[in-house]
Amino acid sequence: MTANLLSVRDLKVSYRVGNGHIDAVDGASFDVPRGSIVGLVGESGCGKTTVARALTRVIADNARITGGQILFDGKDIAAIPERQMNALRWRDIAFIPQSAMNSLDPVYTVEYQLNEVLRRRGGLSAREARMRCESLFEMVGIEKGRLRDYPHQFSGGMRQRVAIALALALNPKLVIADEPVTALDVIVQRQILDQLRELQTMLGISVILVTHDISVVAYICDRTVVMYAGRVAEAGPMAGVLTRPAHPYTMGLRNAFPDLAGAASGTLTPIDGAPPNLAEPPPGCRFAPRCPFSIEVCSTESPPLAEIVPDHRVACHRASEAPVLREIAARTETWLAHA
Amino acid sequence: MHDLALQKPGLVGRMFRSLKLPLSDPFAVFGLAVYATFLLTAIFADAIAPYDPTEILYTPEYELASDLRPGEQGFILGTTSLGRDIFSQIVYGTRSALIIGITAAFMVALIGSVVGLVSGYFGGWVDAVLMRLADIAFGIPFLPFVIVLAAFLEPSIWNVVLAMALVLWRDTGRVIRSQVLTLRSRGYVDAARVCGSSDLKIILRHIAPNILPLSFLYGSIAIGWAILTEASISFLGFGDPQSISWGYMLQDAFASQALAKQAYYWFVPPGICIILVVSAGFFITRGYENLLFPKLGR
Amino acid sequence: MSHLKAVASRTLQLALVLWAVVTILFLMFRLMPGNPMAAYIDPTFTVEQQQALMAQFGLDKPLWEQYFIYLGNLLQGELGQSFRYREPVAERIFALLPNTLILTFSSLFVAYAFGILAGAYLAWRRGSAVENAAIPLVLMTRAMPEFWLGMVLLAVFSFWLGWFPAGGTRPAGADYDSLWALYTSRDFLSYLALPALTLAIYSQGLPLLLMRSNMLDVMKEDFVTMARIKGLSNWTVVVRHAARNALLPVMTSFAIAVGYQLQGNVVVESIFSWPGLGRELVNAVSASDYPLAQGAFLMIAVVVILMNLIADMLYALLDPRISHA
Amino acid sequence: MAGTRMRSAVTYSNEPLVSLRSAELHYRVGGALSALRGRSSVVKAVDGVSFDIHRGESVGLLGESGCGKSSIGRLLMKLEDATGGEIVFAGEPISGLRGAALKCYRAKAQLIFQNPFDAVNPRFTIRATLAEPLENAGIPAGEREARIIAALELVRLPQPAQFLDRYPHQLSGGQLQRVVMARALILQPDFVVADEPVSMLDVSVRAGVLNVFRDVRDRLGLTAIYISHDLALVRYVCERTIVMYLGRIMEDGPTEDIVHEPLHPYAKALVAAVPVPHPDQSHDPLPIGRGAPDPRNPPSGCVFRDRCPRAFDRCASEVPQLRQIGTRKVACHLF
Repeated sequence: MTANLLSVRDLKVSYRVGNGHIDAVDGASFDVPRGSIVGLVGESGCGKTTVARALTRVIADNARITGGQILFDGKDIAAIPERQMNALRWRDIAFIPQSAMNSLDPVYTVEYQLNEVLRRRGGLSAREARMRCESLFEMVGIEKGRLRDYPHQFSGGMRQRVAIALALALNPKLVIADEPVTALDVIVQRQILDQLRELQTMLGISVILVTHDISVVAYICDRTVVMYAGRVAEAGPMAGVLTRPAHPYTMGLRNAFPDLAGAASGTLTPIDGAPPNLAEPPPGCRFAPRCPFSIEVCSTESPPLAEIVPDHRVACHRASEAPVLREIAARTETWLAHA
Repeated sequence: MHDLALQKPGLVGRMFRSLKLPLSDPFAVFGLAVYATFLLTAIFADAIAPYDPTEILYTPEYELASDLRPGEQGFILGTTSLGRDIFSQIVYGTRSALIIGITAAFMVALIGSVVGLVSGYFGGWVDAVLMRLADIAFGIPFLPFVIVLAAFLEPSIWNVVLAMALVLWRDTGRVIRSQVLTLRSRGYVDAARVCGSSDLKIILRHIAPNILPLSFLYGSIAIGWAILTEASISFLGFGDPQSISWGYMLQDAFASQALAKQAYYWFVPPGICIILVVSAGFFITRGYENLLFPKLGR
Repeated sequence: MSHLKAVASRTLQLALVLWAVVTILFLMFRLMPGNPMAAYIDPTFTVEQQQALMAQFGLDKPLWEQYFIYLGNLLQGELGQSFRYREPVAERIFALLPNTLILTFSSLFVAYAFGILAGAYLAWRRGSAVENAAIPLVLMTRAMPEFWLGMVLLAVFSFWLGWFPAGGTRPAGADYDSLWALYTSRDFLSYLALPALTLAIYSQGLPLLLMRSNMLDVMKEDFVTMARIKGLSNWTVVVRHAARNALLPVMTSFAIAVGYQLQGNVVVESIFSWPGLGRELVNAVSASDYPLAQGAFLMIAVVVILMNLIADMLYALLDPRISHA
Repeated sequence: MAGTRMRSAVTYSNEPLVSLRSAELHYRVGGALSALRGRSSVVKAVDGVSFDIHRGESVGLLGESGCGKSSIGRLLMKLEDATGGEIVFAGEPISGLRGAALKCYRAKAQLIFQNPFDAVNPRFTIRATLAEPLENAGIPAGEREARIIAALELVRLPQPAQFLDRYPHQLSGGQLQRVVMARALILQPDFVVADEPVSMLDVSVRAGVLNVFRDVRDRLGLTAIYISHDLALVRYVCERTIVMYLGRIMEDGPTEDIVHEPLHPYAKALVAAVPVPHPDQSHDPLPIGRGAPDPRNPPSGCVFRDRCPRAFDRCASEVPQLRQIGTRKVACHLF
């Protein structure tokens, strides 16, 4: 048994668009240790959701996994036949979608949809399934009387709890949660995150939490993987990455985020420009065009994802200078001068 | 407005562009080609048709040229029981078909679009009244309505157009209304109101251009409906006996025992023509749907 | 409870629509040019006789009075006397209604069964050669005049092959103990076959295209993707989730189709001499038998409006998002 | 343009620029046909809201979805008419504005939209989008180009001329949101409502748009309402915050006071729930019950009482009024 439940190595996913193709994920590597919550964070279009879906191998019709390995429990599930993969789905790898409203079939009761998984995929008898339904609802804090309700009869937060119950139905080893709280208001968001953390600890499962929100990562994750333009920029223990970021992009994000705990008079600093068009990505480091620290090599050579301190990896040519850059990056002028 | 117009082609060109003809869809192109062919046939009917469609013809032997098979005596598609040239009738039939189809479609698209625009944009009691009117129009059985109308009024091809204008705006109106409702909730419509644009300006600049393709789509469906309806009415004997239409030809054939005589050359060609014109409209429509609602996929 | 209220309010709305249609009908028949009695007044009648006849049908009273008499009569189910048959219109129409309904429903059942299956199949095979060939063909069937299709079928299967009779509902001189005996006889089925086939071929396009495009839409929904992520079998995903959801609007379109079909029947019944409402309407109009024409029209309108209501209710009933609001 | 309008923020007069007096916006949900789709009832999107905003003041409207904050924005923009109460702008009720007076109001009060991709017509170039308000205000065609460029410079869109003939889809979200701001500012308004202007933007560009907003507001001395669900953003732009819940005001006071010591139980929960981008933070359960506000079926008395950890009998029977407590106003029976 390896320490990591999941190891993604150099994963590539590309979409066919018109006559060309877009490499939405272009060589992503990260690990998910057993019993941990890993936050996959990045802005829209960075490839985080594509990675999440690629792990289930249920991807868009025009998408294809073009390279790399997905080692789940030591087995490369990117390479196994579809039948074997299907056997793993939901029993070992479950999924919590962003919008539970659209992800639950509107014409069936919640109980039917739980039963469907429990009986067809879990092989439970009708009686076992009923008991399991009730205990699942108890776990996520919904009265069991509501099992007979249809998805639209639940509020957004409740529906997300249903989605969690559904994901935990077959005791999976890994749960992938794709922006599970993005559509929710802050209060419900917090309550759902608390629930997720509690269940994760109780069941000892691993969770990959896809999000665009660093605060969500800060609140709940053990580790984080920061993605930018289809690649991993930085990965490591959450506290390390957030307090001592080593990639200029992560440093920039910190400055751009309003912080209620900070002083009132602080100034936010944007990262100038926009992420590159993935149909024609820039050569070298993809962040180089927006990076105040870019040097010549940045625009010619892709930086490798290298370990700078134990367990903390960064893809930056100037990673060794990180402590110095961090100080410079904390100043607003750094980013303005670049603009 | 002026500086906007300066950089763009003229009004006609712009309208044509905003119709977004689906030229990338092979079926739609086929449909447009069918339309073009029939349009040309209708315009040059006098030159194409060898005979007057109502003329009773005789063979060189001075016998009535009745029930001749295709090719016999040089009649391309044969003759009717009364000795009329079927091919010429087909050619002239395109005229009434297209006149009815295009005017009816224009009326339906125009009335439906105006109703949909007004109803959807202004809402409130205007909407309530117009939509109850649409409900009533939906409660009127269309074909029986045309029959009664045709029976009371002088027989004329315009009866069908009138009936369609009175009743069939309902479908177009409802669809366009719901489209307008979606458009009205778009931020840029609110933005136009906040920056002081009048209702009329908002309708003309921000909403109408977006529903034009939809009007055109429903117009092309209405062309088919009009032609089918005219054919049915003529077939039932409520048509205009003065004008040769495909429906009239079918009625003539049916009444003259063409079925028993196995005179397929007589009643099959008009049917094929109707199918071609009507399905041409459908094909164009389908091209549009792929264009307007690409999520439907192919 | 709110459901009952909603249904009641929709029913009320459609009752108003019915009233409007009834009024339009009245005005059409009274305000149109020509004396409605003209065809039935023998030129040899004296003026007194003519006036007596007018009075008998209530045509001598002012228009508004005629309107209220007409409304009052309608409420009592009284549709007047047929000019031609000299018998109550209501009786005649109710005798013909079953023929029309049998033709309509039998053809629609065939059309929907075929259309739903074929539509689902085509959605599943999207992009294939089969689909590319089938869709234009289906569109062509929608572009066919029904009566022309009837003519072709008659010419081939009746006049040429002689497999089916050319028209009517029963062989000449045949007599049956009851309507039930007639409707269940083999003869009746052979008479029904061609008109029903004609209508079915024409009608299958709607459910087919609707089912197909709904399926294609639903297949893109998140819950279908989720069903795949759950590792459910292809059959479960396609049938239990995609098809089940796609079927909803198709089912409600059935009710609407009944209404449309009833209008279309007018021509097909005439071709096959099928003694139904539509043919009666055509004959009555041709013979200027206004009470009968008016009655047949009204009956068709009632069914159309009723079917619109049923479509609404069916939708509310079948979709839990509405039935369990 | 900016120079002529430059005004110090000290023109605070006693008379408020904007006042809501028991403003109400009640919807009847569902007509006869849509009644089939659900029950028909009255939703009180805004239910008796009163506040004053003085010239030069920036106020944050804070609350969760369905609390009525956006509805207040729509009421102020006259996109919706109040079903009760009164909205006064510069001493004049806006409900009666018609024709020329309305046009005049439109030039003074402007809205910045949430979703920039929805707020501009995709068929229009940036030039045409920005020309529309100028046309409506009767600015001669010859002057428009210069005004457009000036407005784009004001929102710090670099090299504005290059954008004029582009279509919206050719711009990034951040650029487009600046165009939306430019449109709102081009007629030199006195009052601006910004409805979640950065919620659709990625974090890395958010800060840029927020900074432009803050900067322009200060330079032009604008009076502003900033609508948001995010207290951290409100705090960045507004000195005063109004917390709303189910159509009513719960608390109204200086932003810093609310951030550091919220009084109303709902405000307490909301402040505690704001996500913080730091590893070391409190993981205590929120002081609020589970469940979600149901605008169709609000509880009697205090609308928050069903989720309030400190609710008592009186909360069910009596609607708490907004009362002055120190620096702020609170609607709660505990005070």
